[in-house]
Amino acid sequence: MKRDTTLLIYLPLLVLLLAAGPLLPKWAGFLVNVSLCFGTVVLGMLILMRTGLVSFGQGLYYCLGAYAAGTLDHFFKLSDVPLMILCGTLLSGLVAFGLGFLLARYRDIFFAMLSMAFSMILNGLLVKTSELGSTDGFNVSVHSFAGIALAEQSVRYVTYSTTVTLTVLVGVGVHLYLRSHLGRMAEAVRDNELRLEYMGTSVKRLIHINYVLAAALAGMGGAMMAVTVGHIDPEMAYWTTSGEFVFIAILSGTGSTLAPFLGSTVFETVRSFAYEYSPNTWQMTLGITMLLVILFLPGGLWSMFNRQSGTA
Amino acid sequence: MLKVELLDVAIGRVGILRGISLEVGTGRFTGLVGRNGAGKTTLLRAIMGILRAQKGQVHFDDKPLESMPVHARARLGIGYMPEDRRLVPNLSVQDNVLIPAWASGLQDPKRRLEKIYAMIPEVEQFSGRKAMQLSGGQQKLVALARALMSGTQLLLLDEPFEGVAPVLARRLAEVIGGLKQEGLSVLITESDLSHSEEVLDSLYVIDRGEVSPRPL
Amino acid sequence: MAQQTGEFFLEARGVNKKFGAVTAASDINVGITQHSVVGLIGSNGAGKTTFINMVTGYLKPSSGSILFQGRDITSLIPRQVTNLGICRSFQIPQLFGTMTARQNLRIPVGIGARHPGAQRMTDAQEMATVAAVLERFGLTGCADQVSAQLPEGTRKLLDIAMAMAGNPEILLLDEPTSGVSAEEKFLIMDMVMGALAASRTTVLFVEHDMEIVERYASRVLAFYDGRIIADGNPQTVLTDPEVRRYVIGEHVLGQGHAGGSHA
Amino acid sequence: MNQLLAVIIDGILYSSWLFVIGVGLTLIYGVMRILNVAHGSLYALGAYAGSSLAGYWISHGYPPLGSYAALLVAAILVGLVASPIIERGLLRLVYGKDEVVLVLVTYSVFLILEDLIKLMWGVDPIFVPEPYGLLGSFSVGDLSYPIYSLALVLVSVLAGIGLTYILNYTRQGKILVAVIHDRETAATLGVNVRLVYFLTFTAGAMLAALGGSLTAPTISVQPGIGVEVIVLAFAVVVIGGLGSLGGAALGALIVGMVRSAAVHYVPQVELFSIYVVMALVLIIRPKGLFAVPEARRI
Repeated sequence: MKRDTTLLIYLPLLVLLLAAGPLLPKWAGFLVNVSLCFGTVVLGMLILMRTGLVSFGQGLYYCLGAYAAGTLDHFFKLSDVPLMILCGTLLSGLVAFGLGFLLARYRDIFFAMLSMAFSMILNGLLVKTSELGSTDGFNVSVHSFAGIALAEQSVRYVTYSTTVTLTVLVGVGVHLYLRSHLGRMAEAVRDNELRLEYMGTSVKRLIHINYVLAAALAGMGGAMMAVTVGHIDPEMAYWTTSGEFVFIAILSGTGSTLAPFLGSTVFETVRSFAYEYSPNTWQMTLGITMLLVILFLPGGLWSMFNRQSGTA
Repeated sequence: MLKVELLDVAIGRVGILRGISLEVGTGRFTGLVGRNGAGKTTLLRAIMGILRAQKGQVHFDDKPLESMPVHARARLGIGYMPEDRRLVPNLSVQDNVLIPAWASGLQDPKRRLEKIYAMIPEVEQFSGRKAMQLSGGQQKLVALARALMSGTQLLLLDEPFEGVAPVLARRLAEVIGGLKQEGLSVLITESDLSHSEEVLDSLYVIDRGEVSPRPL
Repeated sequence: MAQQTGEFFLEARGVNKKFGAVTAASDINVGITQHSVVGLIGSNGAGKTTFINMVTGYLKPSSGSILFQGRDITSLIPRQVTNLGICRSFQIPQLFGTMTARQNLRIPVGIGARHPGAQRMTDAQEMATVAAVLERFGLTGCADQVSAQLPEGTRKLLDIAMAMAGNPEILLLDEPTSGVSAEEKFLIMDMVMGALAASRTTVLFVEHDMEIVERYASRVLAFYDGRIIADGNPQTVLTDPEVRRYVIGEHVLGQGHAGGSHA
Repeated sequence: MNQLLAVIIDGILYSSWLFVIGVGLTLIYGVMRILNVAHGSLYALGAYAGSSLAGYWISHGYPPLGSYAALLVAAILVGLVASPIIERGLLRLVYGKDEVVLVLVTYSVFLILEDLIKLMWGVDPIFVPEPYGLLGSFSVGDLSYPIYSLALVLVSVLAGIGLTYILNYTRQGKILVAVIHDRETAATLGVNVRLVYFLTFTAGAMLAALGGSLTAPTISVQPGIGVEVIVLAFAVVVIGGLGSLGGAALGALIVGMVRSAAVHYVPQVELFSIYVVMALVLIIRPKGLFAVPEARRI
């Protein structure tokens, strides 16, 4: 058996990112923070992709998580960071638990399309709900951390370190999950459903479980994004947002739980710089990057580090 | 006509054929006999170019086929009749038979069609029906007719008698036997020799991916 | 065929299966006793795989019923049938293609260890069990190779080993030696039968190779056109004139029974 | 009564538009098994090329009726230029990869084309309404519609009938049917599948561009018009059952009518009514209305 080095990377990464937080220039800290939020959503996609499914509607849960967090602040004045993130995660997980009964029956392009339809429905609902700001969405502010009131100037570092800590925790959690029996079964679903059924296992149940996990992570990413950026809008459920998640997932590769974070950081960096230096061609830059990865690194960026095998 | 030399074929990483050598002489009927899974279909598919060979050569009329795409091989005059018929279910029988002529821009498809109908009158009888309305045996006849449309030089017939009622199988054997007068070269696979033995000029046996000649 | 009830381990009663106009099984009545090793022979499309598919719940008979230990299992799906102790292997190996042989086997071993009532295993115990199975089937050497890249014979063995890892009451093997070289065919069967000897597991296997059937089966069912046309011990069935004509074919070459038939 | 009439007429007009943008997508999917995200960009390219060409024509004082020909020529040009680059230059390299990877490839093409359009035409809206007003209008009851809006109805009917005719009654069409059913066997019959793919993609791209160029006079052409079109076309095609021509027609009709009804009766739900229909259809018929049955595995 190969030694599991991934866990050994997570701890120094946590320490490094936490320590770097106050030192990084504002834009860089923001970039890392946003990348980690995206990375968390894509980490959920990675779980789904291990079962062979790709959702073109992960924006549904990303947006739900963000709006759950935002609503807490907006309507209930409960602008507490961990509470908001927890609610976002739970709401998305709960909705996915319901929809999962339906979606677990679908595969391939039809799974992708049905998930997209659901996320577009949410997008349409939000756009038409003036109480939630319609197309413009609304601002989200943060005032406390686990009941402790926050000073104005400390908010940014608190959200940053919360994001970093949570991200590393779920990264480790998902890593352990994928190494567990249940996680291995997820991969078996992708490889051969028929065989699994012939081993006495319900493939539908397995997919359902992974679907809920993926959604909860998307909700968590959305909620973290809401507290990080301080603004949410229905665009989060639009198909292009979901498309970006698929984009990052393919860019990253599914070889490791670290891959989504690498991928989202590369994605955000390319996007920020391309947007900064050539606002009219940043999409083109992303498109070309993607094509190059698909053509020359079919296993995603992560395959550069892990040439020999695809172990989790 | 057709010469296969030391051919190795794998599907994925799984080696199916090993060092296959075989020859079909001009105007000769050659049999390839072996049970299910021995590699008969794989060999015919490799000759047609559907599967890529890892090693070895296939020559047709002394022309190497390796770098030739599938459709170009068919246009050399090779007709292929797959074991599972593979007709286009929602096209008429006549359309099915004519597709090779249309695809290769044959000069006078009507004349060739009439000739084929003369050889297999049954096909003309149900020429207006959709392929999916035919029984398995009838479909075999149509698949043979279709193979004859492009197969002006060489026919590759994969298990033509498989899964066909005995009466129809005899009829198929009769039709195939009649092709001798056309000067066609034919490679027939079968799991035993019960139907093709009379028409064969030479025989190979294939077992577990290896081929050896066998006297008749 | 006798229509006894209750005393068979596995039983098919009046089973028919139609695909549109095609009859794949017609009035199959057969009872299998526990601990027997039954060979299923017949040409392509005679209904052997259809029979296995119906027993394991992949296909539903058009009419008739299938009983296991007296219980009607006709309407169960593969997962439920498997959980009753009926496992199968496949003509085309059904593996987890991106996983190594070891990882492949770990799935059924892990599932088995989590069955209600089964003894829970630690990770180390699971790995040890997997290693033991690999050892028994001579797969240790390629245990850490990705299964899609293994040679066909090895894949076949792995496929069977995975079916057996569920410790079945009945094992159904669909052409265990097809696509396997001549040297390997007895090797595979010896390993499988050897591993099953202690538990005296009931086995049904589909096979085209009459040498295999003769050597390993205690009873042979000959299928033709969806029906069972002969049933009995190998000597009787394989010399039956109808079987020789329809199933084996008088002109078979390259098989044990072809003897001097190419005259 | 009048409102119902309006719903039906609007529904038909909208359905026609949806069919024109959906039919090319379903054609490409049916033959090549690629869900082409860049379809929306081809639509946008058609719109830009159409308004540029028609605008040029009109501003140079040529007879205004010729602007219709300009719209048509623009669509054909887009197809002729885009197809060799996208299909021959790129898609050819990725055939055989996962369906999802193919979607991502075309998604990348979409991203690239979106910016390419901005580079070529700038970000300011372009408005060439002349062809729209030129033909005057007709009235049904007391409702008045511009005659130009019938153009899309005409094109969609022609495209539908034309493709049905080609597939059922011409040699080329029957060859296409053979490729759709089983490309491998088609190749063994001498069919040059590569060429068929190229021609199919060209035709699909032209149809997308035609949808765009014909719509151009009725809207202000600006960046981002292709984005919405993509999901609408997806919805239409998925509802119908991917790759089915009749399915695309029925899908367009259902979506068009539902949206039209929503606009008139419950405008709040207009935006997402289409996706509700899409979800409902998929829930009831998991592979769309005209799904192709699949083969057995063992």
